[in-house]
Amino acid sequence: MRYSIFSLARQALNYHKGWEKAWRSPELKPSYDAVIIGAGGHGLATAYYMAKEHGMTNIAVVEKGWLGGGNTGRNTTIIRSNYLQDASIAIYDLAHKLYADLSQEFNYNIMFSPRGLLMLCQTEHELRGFQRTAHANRIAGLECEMIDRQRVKELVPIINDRDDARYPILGAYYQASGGTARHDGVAWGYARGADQMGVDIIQNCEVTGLLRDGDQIVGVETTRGTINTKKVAVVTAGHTSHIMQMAGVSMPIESVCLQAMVSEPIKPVIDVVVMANTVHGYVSQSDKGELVIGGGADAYNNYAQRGSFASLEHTATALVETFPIISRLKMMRQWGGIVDMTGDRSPIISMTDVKGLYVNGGWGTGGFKSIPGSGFVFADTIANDRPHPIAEPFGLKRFVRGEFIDESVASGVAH
Amino acid sequence: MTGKPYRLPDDSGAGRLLDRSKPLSFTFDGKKMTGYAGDTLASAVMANGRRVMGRSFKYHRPRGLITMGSEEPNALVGVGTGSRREPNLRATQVELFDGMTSVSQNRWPSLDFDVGIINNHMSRLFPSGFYYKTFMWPKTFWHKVYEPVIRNAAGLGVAPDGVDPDSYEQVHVHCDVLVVGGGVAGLAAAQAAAANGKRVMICDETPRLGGIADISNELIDGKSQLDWVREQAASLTAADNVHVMTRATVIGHYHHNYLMIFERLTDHNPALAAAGAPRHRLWKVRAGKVILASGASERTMTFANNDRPGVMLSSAARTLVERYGVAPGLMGLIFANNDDAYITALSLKRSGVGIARIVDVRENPQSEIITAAQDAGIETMFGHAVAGVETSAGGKQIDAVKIAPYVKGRGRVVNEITVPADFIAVSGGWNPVAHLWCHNGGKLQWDDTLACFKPKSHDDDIAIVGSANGTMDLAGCLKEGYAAGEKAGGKARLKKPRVVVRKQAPVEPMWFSPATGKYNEGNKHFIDLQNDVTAADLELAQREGYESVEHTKRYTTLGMATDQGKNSNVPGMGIIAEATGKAVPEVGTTTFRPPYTPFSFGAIAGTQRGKLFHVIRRTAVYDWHTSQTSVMEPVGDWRRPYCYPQGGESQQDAINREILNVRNNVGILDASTLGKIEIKGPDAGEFLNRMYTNMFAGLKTGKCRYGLMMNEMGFLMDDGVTAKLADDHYLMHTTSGGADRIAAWLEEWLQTEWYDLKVYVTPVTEQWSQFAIAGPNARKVLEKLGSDIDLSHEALPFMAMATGDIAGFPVRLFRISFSGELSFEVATPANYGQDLWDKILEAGKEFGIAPYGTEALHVLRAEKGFIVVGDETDGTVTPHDVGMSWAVSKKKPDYIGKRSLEQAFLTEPGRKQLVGLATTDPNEVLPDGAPAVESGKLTGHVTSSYWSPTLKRSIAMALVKNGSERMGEKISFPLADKVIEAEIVDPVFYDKEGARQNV
Amino acid sequence: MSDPVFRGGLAGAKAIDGSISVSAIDDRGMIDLRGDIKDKKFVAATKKVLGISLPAQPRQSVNKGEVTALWLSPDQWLITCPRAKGAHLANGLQTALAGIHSLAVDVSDARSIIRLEGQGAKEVLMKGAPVDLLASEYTDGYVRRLRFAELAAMIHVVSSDPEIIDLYVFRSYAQYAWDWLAATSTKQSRLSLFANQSIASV
Amino acid sequence: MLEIKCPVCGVVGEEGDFHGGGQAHITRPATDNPANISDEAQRDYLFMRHNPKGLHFERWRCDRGCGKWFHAARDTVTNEFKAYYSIRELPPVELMKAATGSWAEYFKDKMVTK
Repeated sequence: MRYSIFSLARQALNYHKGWEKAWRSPELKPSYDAVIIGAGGHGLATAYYMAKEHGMTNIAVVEKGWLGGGNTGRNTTIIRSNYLQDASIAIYDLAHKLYADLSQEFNYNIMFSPRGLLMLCQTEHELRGFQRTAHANRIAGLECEMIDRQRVKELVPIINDRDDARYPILGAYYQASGGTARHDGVAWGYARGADQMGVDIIQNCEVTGLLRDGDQIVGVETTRGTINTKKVAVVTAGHTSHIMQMAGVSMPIESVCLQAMVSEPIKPVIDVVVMANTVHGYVSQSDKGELVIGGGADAYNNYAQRGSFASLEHTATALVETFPIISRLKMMRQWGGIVDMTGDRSPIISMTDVKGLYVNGGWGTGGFKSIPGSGFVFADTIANDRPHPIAEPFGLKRFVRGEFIDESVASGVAH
Repeated sequence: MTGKPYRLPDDSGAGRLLDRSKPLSFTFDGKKMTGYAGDTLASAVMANGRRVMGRSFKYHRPRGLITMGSEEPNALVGVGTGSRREPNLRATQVELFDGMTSVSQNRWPSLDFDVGIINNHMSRLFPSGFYYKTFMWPKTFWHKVYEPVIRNAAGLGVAPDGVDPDSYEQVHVHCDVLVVGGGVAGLAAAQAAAANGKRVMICDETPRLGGIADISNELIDGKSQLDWVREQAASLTAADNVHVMTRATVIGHYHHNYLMIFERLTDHNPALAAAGAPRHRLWKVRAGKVILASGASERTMTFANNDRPGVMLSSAARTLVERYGVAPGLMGLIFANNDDAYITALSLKRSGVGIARIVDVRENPQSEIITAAQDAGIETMFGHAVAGVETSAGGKQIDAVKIAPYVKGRGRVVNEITVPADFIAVSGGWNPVAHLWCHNGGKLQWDDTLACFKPKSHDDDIAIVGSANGTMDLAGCLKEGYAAGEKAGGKARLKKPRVVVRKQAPVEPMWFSPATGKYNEGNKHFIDLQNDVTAADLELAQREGYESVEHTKRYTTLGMATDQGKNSNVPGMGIIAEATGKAVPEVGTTTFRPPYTPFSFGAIAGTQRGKLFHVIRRTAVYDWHTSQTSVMEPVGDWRRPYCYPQGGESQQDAINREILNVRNNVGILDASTLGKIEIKGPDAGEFLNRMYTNMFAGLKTGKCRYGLMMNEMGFLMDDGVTAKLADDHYLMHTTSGGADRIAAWLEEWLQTEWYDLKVYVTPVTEQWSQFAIAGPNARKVLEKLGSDIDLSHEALPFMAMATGDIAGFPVRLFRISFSGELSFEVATPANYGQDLWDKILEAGKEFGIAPYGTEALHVLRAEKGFIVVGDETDGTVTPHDVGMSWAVSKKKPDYIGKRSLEQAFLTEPGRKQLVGLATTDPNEVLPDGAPAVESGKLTGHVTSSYWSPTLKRSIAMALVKNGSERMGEKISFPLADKVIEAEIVDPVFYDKEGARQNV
Repeated sequence: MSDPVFRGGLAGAKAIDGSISVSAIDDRGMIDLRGDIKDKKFVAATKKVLGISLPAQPRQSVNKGEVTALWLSPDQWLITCPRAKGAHLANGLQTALAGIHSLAVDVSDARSIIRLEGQGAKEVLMKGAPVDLLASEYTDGYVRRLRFAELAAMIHVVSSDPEIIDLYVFRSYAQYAWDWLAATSTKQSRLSLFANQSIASV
Repeated sequence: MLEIKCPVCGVVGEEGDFHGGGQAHITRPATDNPANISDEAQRDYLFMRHNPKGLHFERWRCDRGCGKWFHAARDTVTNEFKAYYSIRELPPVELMKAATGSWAEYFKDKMVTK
């Protein structure tokens, strides 16, 4: 059923009784050409592109809970591609470009909003780091620019631009095409798209085992039965180690709690997305009027989806200093998501030593913005059983070779 | 009934909290109004005849208050002006003070006439999730056209202007037992817990203890509950092991019984804030045990247009009358499915408020209180439900209530009657306030009898008592309170009160009252009042497959409003259950995240704002620096002078002057921030061998050596000069930013890996002021100051050190140089630092001494091709990459990072290597980070780039692919507006032989 | 040349007129001492120079005359004495400990000491330190390293009645700690805990 | 915000007073065997981590207290600390037995020596 203002009007006459299900609730079949574990954004995007680009429609996406209920529904919805390293630029730029057309492609409004994103420069060191990134991005063809304090103030009128601030605003790195999208909409859009092409999305189906025959993956055990398949893709952000261990594969990953919070809704005060790396916080205002605030991760392994007040406090304190009006606003809700942190803080999109077992995880704090690109190259990797060129640098073998993709070098963090 | 005064007369007996001798004046939406001391803003506005206090989020429908406290979803207001304005306060919670300025929200141009109401008239086009289905064409219109309109219409209150003038603070407290909630159960728990001397805290969100004791009718020990509460409150506040707090909300329960209490100190009396008292205080409490006595909150019931001003909870109506002497209206109707509403009926009747009748969905309920109501002459109507309301004045005024026989599950209404009334007090049962129970993982379970979720299990040392635990009778609340208190504080010898147990008729859940006409069509049955989520929206979500309760919530925004589902979660799940034919627990369970109620970010920041936001570390000469220059540079947490412009000089001119002065005369630099670590023990040499890439074993006492440190991944992490003080004793210098990190790094290796090594490490950075005196005249300056150290090149050659005395100051003197000039670094205890600095400047005057800042330092070192860790390196760079293979020992069997240096990628040919760059145009200074591009690919970047006044040309260093083998090649750096060409050269630009420093 | 002019880390700090007395102490000598408390030679040598036995128990201090030894760690102590004696005592320790695995460093200038006096001193500290200062162990002579206002700090309870607590912070952080205390010890923000409460409203 | 106890000095303090040091019981191959460490062994040492849901073993430092490192066993789901023990020791035997997944594998042949 196509969505449009006309279909809305038609349905309104009938008190909206004619709407069909956004996706099916199919029964699990005993075998599939491929099984994707995890119906988050990345897993659903992978299924969508496997069906769309590679004609693989006899596939299942199995999900422990409800689709889009993990980190896809818990992030701060920021989209940007202004990374430093070539490998990162490639995948985030692909994602960014795909994002721009998703609403029309899905016939489902994901509310992609390129409202502009700026990363503040608050120390000379940070300024130099972003200058380097700016040059690298320009060479890569991204439209980004360094802007001065005056321009920052114009874009973010509520910013503390005092000279005597502890961390004065020296400028910012601005990506006008960066922005946000509606996180649930992305998951639901991919789900609807994949479902329409015949992909079975099986919710409330927890994976309890991965079956191997020697070096070959042969099936998945779930709470709803065993599935025979020769291809299994693990896309379970936050739980990658746990699932991979079922196939006897260890991962260079630790899972930690990343926190976020929102304020009560207020009338618009900030139109762009602002990231302040020196003081560790980022903020944007949602269409409902809430300030959406992202902060740091706890320093210890945690699967509780509840973080420490300390890391939240650190972020909120930084934002009160950076945006003084926040002081008299109120924090309405906080939450945590479990993210996979790899050794170099860059993701893993990889084949494994087990034939037919593929893994996509370790996105750390960058998962949401990469969903379309990640799904696209991972689908290609699975369909062709070889790494997509954009996925290749993110392979597991980089940890043996020492060929890390270290983005923290760009954020001005001295090692 | 807009415009009619609702204040009950003094002789009605109503209005317990009012002090009618103290009138207060205030404004609401610019209109001057009067209330009394003791009023809330909500009660005062109502007393002035105004029932509409806000507009809803999506449809802009007029709304009045519905609750009595912090869970209020409708009556949200802004209080204060300018930088003291606070949006989104619950009028039901705001204590009135004289001169208060308040405004309603989310309306334009006014509360009574809001153009946003157009949304209500077009609401059939805006079902839940409509925005996912439209606004997609043309492609750019979402961001450029639709979204800006939506954004401007959304949001609630208006943020304050500028910087908050008030202060905030935090306090860390430990206690044995924290009791949350000062109602009857909480007071009993606190009494018992404190009986044996345990440290007990009890706090309540409201300005007073007692919970709803004052609006309850049962007796404790034959006394009114209020009297009993007064006695308990007095005895607890008098006890020296109990801390009693009011206006204090526990907003979160975190790991290991860590709780946050949000205390409001001055909001009720701004004079206190003006006098300097902190506005809010966040208490960070580590409690041994926690007892939750957070009470229960009443549920509304769902009927058509159940959001109209005048529809309120039964408890809110009772509170208005009993505490504030305000009638909810002139003639009311009570709509209930449980006994509690009968207390309201009696209370209202007693105070002279008209009651048309009680409509009870239960078929034939029997209990003492029902009989009492009937005996008082109140008409009751069982087995019926309110089906809707008749309104006027654009929905702002209720004229009559539609009542129909109620049969569960039946879609159509028959035999409807209409009763005139202007308000409805609704009671749909009570939900335990178990939010804090859930914050750290406590589980809930569905209770069929009470029709609510109540606490089940928890991993922490936390108990929950009273109505928060689903125990809805007074005797049970007291019993659980005392029991939990004793469990936490030990057996208590307390006289426990007697309560006559009164039997109640059971509650009968009713999630949905059908309206006249076709089932649910065209009528709005509101579930989430603030977000305008209707029963139809929830059904639509089911129809479209957003079946999981989490999907439903996200699709419809149910429970996402500022009350965070306090009013809507359970009724919403009830509706979903009915719509899908499931039992409520099958639909899903509900959970709650912090905070319990929204609280100020100011309280989270506490004292840490402005100059206390983050520390600035100061060297002993800091005040002198800031008296000379305002150009300070953050280096880690330190602030260091960047340069010292004089008499209108530009920064660049100052830097050039400082550099040339070092090259030609002598300069002085405050290098106190450099990390200094003493390392001593029989294995100290071996330890250094393992920490540094290069060899330290052969170093002689009194000599210094430059060392490189890698992390275990083989990447550079720090560098510095280490001096050997004695056979088993070294002094290590680190980078300024690395001092603490490296000290911890050394300790970590000694404690966790190489604990067999006998080595002690003590950081001494803070002990010393250290100054670099650099330039051809450096020795002359020191000689003039006078020293017992032989300063000659022969006695103290380059890379030697000595201990002694200069100008009467105890010093350590190092012949080390980061500028390439003859250079001494002199260290003296920090408290003498300023005086030594002054004396050096004085003595150096005749030799042309001048201070130089960090930028001159950087240019001086770049001219010499010295790297700065963090500039030339970025965490992916090995010693080989920066041309320092000479400092990487091949002999030592092991040191940190050695093995990783052999990983494939780190040994690959063609890595980026450090080179110097000489731009073809010597006047062209490459920007930092400029990209080297070859055949369209990025093959390197500039790491440092400066104008060298010494060489009168630009110099730069860069990491370039295979750079060290490409000396003499030209390479281009395309910028946004031009291309800069440069020749790859040796990174040492000046005095390659090192002759100048070795004199 | 004249004698070096002494200027402590809080020389420029403005006086605080608050709910308790806050003052800077800068006439103290301090030695950071590391060694093995199980090594009899170490124990004997230090006792000979200092005249006291080093406290072996966590968070204790030992005082005799002008010398106090504060426990920092199982193998680390801070020795305090009048400033004039600091260098002498440090030299004495270094000499006596020759050949014994140890490290004694004069750190008299590395820290600033802020003395808090008067009833409510603990409550002021509680606004910056996440430890249970009301616990009974915080009595005369008690020492604890802790986090105060995000800084590495140490407190020494000089006297519990009357309340006198010395707060040690590293020199470069001293001004920040002082400013923090000025902000949190105002008369308007005085905090009463567990006693001295007015009767709660009902 | 965890509450942590240092087994060295006995102090009980807030998470912020301690420094988390990641997974415990990682053997540094180069210390014992500077030569002949395979690339894979070095990778395992640097990056491969047990990352269990449940009982986990990790390192902490009493950062603002006595400065000493120690070991702790913690449940990563409930965050309950099960034991604190010396930085030089393996966990108590009962906890080694309680370990699951790759930790159980790791402790399999280590329980006898304790």
